[in-house]
Amino acid sequence: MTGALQRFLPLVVTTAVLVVGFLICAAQFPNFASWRVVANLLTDNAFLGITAVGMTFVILSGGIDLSVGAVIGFTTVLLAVLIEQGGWHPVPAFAVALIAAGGFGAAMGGVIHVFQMPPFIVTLAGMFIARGLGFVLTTDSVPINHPLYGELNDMALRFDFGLKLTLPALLMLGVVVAAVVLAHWTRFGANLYALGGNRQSAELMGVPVARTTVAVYGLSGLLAGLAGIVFSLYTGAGYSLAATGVELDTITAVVIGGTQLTGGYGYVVGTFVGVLIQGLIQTYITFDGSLSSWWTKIAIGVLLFVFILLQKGLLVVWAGRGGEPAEA
Amino acid sequence: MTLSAPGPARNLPQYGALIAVLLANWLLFPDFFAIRLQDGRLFGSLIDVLNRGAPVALLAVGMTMVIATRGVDLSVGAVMAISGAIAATMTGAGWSLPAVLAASLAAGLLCGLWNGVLVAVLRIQPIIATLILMVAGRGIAQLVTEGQIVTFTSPALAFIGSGSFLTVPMPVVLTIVLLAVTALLVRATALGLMIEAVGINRLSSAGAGVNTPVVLVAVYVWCGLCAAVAGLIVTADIRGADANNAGLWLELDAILAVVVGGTSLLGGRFGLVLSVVGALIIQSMNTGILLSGFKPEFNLIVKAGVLLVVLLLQSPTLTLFLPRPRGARPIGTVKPPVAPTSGGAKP
Amino acid sequence: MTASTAPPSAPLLAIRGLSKAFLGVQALDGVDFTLRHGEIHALLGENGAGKSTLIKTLTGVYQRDGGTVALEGREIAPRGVEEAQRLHIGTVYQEVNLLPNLSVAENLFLGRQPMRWGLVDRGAMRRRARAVLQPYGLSVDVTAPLGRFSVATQQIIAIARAVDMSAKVLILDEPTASLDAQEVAVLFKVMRTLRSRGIGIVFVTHFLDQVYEVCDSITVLRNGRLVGERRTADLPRLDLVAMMLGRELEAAAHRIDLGPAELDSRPPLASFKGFGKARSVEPFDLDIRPGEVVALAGLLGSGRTETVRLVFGMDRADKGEATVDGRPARLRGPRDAVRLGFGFCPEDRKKEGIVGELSVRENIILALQARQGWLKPIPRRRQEEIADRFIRLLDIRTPDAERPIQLLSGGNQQKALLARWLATEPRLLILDEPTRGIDVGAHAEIIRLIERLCADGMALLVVSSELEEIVAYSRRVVVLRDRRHVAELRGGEVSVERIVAAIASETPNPIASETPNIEVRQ
Amino acid sequence: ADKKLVVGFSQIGSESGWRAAETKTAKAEADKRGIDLKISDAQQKQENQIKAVRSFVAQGVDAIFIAPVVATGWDSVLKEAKEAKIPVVLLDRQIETKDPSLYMTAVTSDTVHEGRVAGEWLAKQTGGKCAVVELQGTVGSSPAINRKKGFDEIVAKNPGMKIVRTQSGDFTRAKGKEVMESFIKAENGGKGICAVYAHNDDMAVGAIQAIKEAGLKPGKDILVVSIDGVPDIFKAMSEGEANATVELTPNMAGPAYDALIAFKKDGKAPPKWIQTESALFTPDTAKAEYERRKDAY
Ligand SMILES: Nc1ncnc2c1ncn2[C@@H]1O[C@H](COP(=O)(O)OP(=O)(O)OP(=O)(O)O)[C@@H](O)[C@H]1O
Ligand SMILES: Nc1ncnc2c1ncn2[C@@H]1O[C@H](COP(=O)(O)OP(=O)(O)OP(=O)(O)O)[C@@H](O)[C@H]1O
Ligand SMILES: [Mg+2]
Ligand SMILES: [Mg+2]
Repeated sequence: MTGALQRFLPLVVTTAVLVVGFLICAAQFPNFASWRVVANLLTDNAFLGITAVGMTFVILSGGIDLSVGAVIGFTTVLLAVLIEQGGWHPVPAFAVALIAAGGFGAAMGGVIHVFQMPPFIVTLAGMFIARGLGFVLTTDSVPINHPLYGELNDMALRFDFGLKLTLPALLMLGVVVAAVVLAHWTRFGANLYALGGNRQSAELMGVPVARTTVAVYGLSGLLAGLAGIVFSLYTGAGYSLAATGVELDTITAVVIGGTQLTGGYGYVVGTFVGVLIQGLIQTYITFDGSLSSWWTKIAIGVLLFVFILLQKGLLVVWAGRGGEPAEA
Repeated sequence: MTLSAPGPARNLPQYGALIAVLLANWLLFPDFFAIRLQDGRLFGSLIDVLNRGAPVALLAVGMTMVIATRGVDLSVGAVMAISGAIAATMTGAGWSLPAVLAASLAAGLLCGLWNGVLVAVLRIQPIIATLILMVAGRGIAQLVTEGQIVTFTSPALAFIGSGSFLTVPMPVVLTIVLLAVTALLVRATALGLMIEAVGINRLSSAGAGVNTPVVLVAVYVWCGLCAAVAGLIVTADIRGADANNAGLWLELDAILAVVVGGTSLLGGRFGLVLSVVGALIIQSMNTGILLSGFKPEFNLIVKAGVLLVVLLLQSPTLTLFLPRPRGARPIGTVKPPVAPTSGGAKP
Repeated sequence: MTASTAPPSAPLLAIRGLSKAFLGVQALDGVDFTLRHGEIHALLGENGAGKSTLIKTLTGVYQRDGGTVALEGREIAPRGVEEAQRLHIGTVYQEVNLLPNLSVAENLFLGRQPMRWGLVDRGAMRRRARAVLQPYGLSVDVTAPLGRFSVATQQIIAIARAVDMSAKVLILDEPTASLDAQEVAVLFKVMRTLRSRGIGIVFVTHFLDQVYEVCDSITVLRNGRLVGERRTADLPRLDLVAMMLGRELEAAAHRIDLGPAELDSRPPLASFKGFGKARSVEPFDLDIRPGEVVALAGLLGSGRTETVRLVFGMDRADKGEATVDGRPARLRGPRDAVRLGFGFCPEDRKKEGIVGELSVRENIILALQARQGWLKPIPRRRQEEIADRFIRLLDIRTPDAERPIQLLSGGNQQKALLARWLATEPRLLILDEPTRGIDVGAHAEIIRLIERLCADGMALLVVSSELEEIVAYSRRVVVLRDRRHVAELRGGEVSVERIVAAIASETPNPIASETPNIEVRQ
Repeated sequence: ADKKLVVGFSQIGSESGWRAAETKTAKAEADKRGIDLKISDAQQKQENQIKAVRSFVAQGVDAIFIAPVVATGWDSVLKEAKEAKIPVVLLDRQIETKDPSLYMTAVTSDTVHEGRVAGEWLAKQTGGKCAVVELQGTVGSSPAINRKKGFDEIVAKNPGMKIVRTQSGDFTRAKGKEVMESFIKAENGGKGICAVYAHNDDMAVGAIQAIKEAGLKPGKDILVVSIDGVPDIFKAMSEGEANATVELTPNMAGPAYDALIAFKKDGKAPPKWIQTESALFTPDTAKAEYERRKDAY
């Protein structure tokens, strides 16, 4: 097997799993194999996908960011408060939200680097703070009625064959493409992989560790902020409890997408596929519609397990033997 | 780092933080240290801290060893729910206490075994391996209770939650016992060394002949057991199994306790007692918030603020500025400064 | 033959009074060091003398406690590697510090990728990577992840990277530790070319031959202090050794001379028949008898490491069978091997050998404890006895046995690993590049120790790139080529020339093409 | 049409016994009417609910029921349902929208009103003089906000009534108990507390245990009033340990099906709000109510 194919094997496998999963669903339910379902997958998971891209960068660099869900929630509240209570126009509000979210992430990165504290803990505290700030702004859920929201929501790219890509979906696709470029065609991207591969070696090779750490958490915050904007478009409201638990969903998506939590190995595109796989699981369960709350949870767990096994199994079959990098 | 600094000095940040938080509570609420006897059982805010802190402390005991092997167990909250659901349902169906306890604990062990096999044999990354049970486990618990809060009236089971032994509340007693057993198990045998070795370098350990799969499975099994005991306590405490909420998000508290206690998330050296101290720090903070009368909207911010301060005090960077006994173990960094940060971090 | 550029008045690099202390150790104590333009300068000293610390302090990995550094007369104080690189100082640190997850090309150009239109020009990067590696005769797939290549290849890549970056100063900390003679020759050619361009090179090694082959001057450190600086030409070998050790080297060990007949008459301790593994090593036969030293010789990537990993069960053989003491033996993992009384010091000590944060004591008793099982802990007192005994026996330089092993110097870590296995009193000890990074004094001691143990009946299986070393103590040499056991030399046949001949036959260009292997070692 | 009606129901989750009962009743009532009910459990997340609704639209169901986890943020997804001509019924909670035509009807109780009923009962019981401790629901959740709002209205009208402490008990028994323990300690061993008002019964049950363990008598030393009407609170009332609860019926789907069937048959649009009763229950009827309910849950 050639080197290139081998390196992209996890990616190929994950994509194969997605396609097989979709075919199984389509065989089982009428109406499943439709452009509408495909469009829904993209639109409904847009905020998740955008967040997951940021998370991929953080995880590639060997860290983790548990604050993203809370940052999304905070962003929606901030937007609602600025637009509805402060009478702002959405565009400057978006800018402020992005700056706040990015700054928040960068600050966490700074703390992680300067005080050499584990990212898990710093971002957990970040999660408390972001949720807490949301509560302090308002505990109510605030509808956003600005006309621009309506217009943005109606914006969509329609294709003749029936596919309709909404603004959130387009944003996500754009972010994924930009992220691929960032990861593989910039020095920043290389530094990220280096940091995740081995922090000490990276430092000895002259990678600017401080700058990269701050930047990657800043980027994750920024993308969480963008996801917050998408979320507020998607729901047309601000709510401090919005997007709880999204951090775990994104981490799951990143890992299903073939990225190693230990850092250094993985692809943004894989994460995108991982997000779609998760969305597919949910759509499947909804189409089925017969599962009680508990069977839903069990089914999600089992399907997750099956996907992971499938991935491992395919890797073993195709690579001859565990094609993953050795864990150490 | 683990230079042979005298024990207490090394643990200064943790004990110091605990004392500071307790003192802060006392300032907020002058009766904080008041203790009296109520129905043959110690009663007072300080006792509440111990009593309410017990489940997280128990989780932290198991979690410490999992984290020492460079893993993490997100499923402990769900395992608590499962063990509680089984206990309440079986008690309701008229089973005897020993049978109920045996079944609940066995469920915990089984969950741990599942996690351990996924991590050690199938080599799935611990976060994801245990995430599976975190999601599905709560479903299983709800399946047992059929979504209801299953209540029971058996005083025998309730005793575990609200009874007392020599005036000490049972949850506290159980925590102390389990902590002692665990400490004995790892420190009186070579298990502790092997756990640390596996956590620091799995390849090297395997190469030295350490049975890494067995060590890994063992810590997850033990963690499952600890979670099951914690689940019994919370179920017994409210005399009912609340499958949806029992132990919800407690895995994060447990991880936090372990980290506050100074065990690195990257595995290696661990301190069981310190993790329990970590759990107590967190609980004192929670109790303090409740006693303070702040609006609940501020709970999270206060908690995050206090946490950051506690952790910052242990940061290796700050220790450069603060006088500190030699060899004090900084939390957070993981590796001793073989290649200390260059760049701005230096004074 | 030295500098063609006009020598400026100031030396290229002038270090004065450099000091650095770690917790409880004064690693550098007022050291002076001068590097001139167009000079190859050896930095020598025992394990733990402070060589690596000097280099790391110089390049800003560690912040110095005192002293000054001047580059071409201008004071510098780099606060990090990045800054040192900007000052045109390129360094290969002692442990290969590259990133296994990045491709070869990315490793070579990390932080200085060729750019086009604001983006990394990956095509140009690949082309330039091939060009950079070309002088070393290494034509690898530069897009393959670095981790797939053997330590030796990685080391060459690290050297190529540093060379490509150092317009003024090149620092090499034990770059030759796992290279074989041919590769060393290539490296020296490159170093000489650089020297002729006026670049100054700092060269750390424990191989004195190499010092005399390429170095112009020598600086010796002992216990963090400067012992002295000499011109190579003015310093006879014995004096150099005395400078390093602070004493005379005891008479060289002389090899045990058990007659082949005597040894061959012993029943084999372990024997392997048709042992092999697909895509790793072709099936081979190998008998190891008590008291003998069997060496594996071959070029980089010839399959020596794979062979010994199979023997120890680190990789699982899929063909053939193993017999120990005449009985079929199961070798499904290192645990089986340890139970059979095998021990194994791996090639990559950082990744597969040491348990970094554990103390020296714990590292030493780890294998013994693992063999006894977790239920029977070795009492603390006994652990300390064992640790202290080996610290003394192998002269491991550490303030005390409780120091985390990762804080020891590279050579001392290697000795502690050896101690780990010696503590189990193994019947068969497998050493992959055992003397890598070990200083001359310790080297001699280790060889003496090994011979004593062999005399007591221990068998030894050694992989080494040092043919002299192999010849010095082994009576049987298995030669590998292209992952196949191709020849076996015994008794009187063992000589450097014969080994080289066996390696070289039919091999047109030995290191020309190392293809990455699909397999990943777990 | 003879074809079986297909209804998609986006349920919040099963965070409480009440919620599980609502789901159970919805299924039972659907079976009674021969309706094919597809339930999607959102695990307490709005985004999952929105996804479910969009899936239902893609699937082409005949009607969509939503038990909205939060009041805002439904406009755009409801617009999609409307474009697909699928009628939407809201269950048990209202939403905030500028365009009421987005849904057909809402079957809910009035959560602000529930708080009022509880407050009024307490004011009457104590002659308008009472130091109340409040166990709030999850911070930011709409029942918590509204039940607080309704209760606060009554407190404001009674100068003798005061909320001395208020904290979140997250709607759970365990937290209810923990918070109550600290309230008792903070208020002079519970002597300063006249009543506890809990935003749901589960927290009240937890609080009752805390009161007992502090050596006080719940229902006497400290009055207990809460909302929901789950079986356990009736049991507590029959044992004299709780004083009042405001019922929130779990049968929200039944009236919704009826409205839907009527609409499908002759296009008759139901009223915009089908309000369920918020009846107050006290210990006198507790025993009978407990027997009546214990199987519905
Ligand atoms: N990061 C560190 N922390 C504490 N002590 C250290 C550290 N690095 C090195 N030392 C100590 O400093 C001394 C010098 O070590 P150094 O690595 O410089 O030796 P060396 O001359 O390079 O030896 P070798 O030939 O074995 O590589 C040793 O005693 C070592 O234990
Ligand atoms: N970690 C690894 N993963 C995959 N393949 C490897 C790894 N290390 C080495 N190889 C490959 O295995 C083959 C045999 O290498 P091996 O290390 O056994 O050779 P060797 O004779 O010991 O040489 P060396 O001097 O490099 O150790 C080489 O082609 C090498 O590229
Ligand atoms: Mg060195
Ligand atoms: Mg080798």
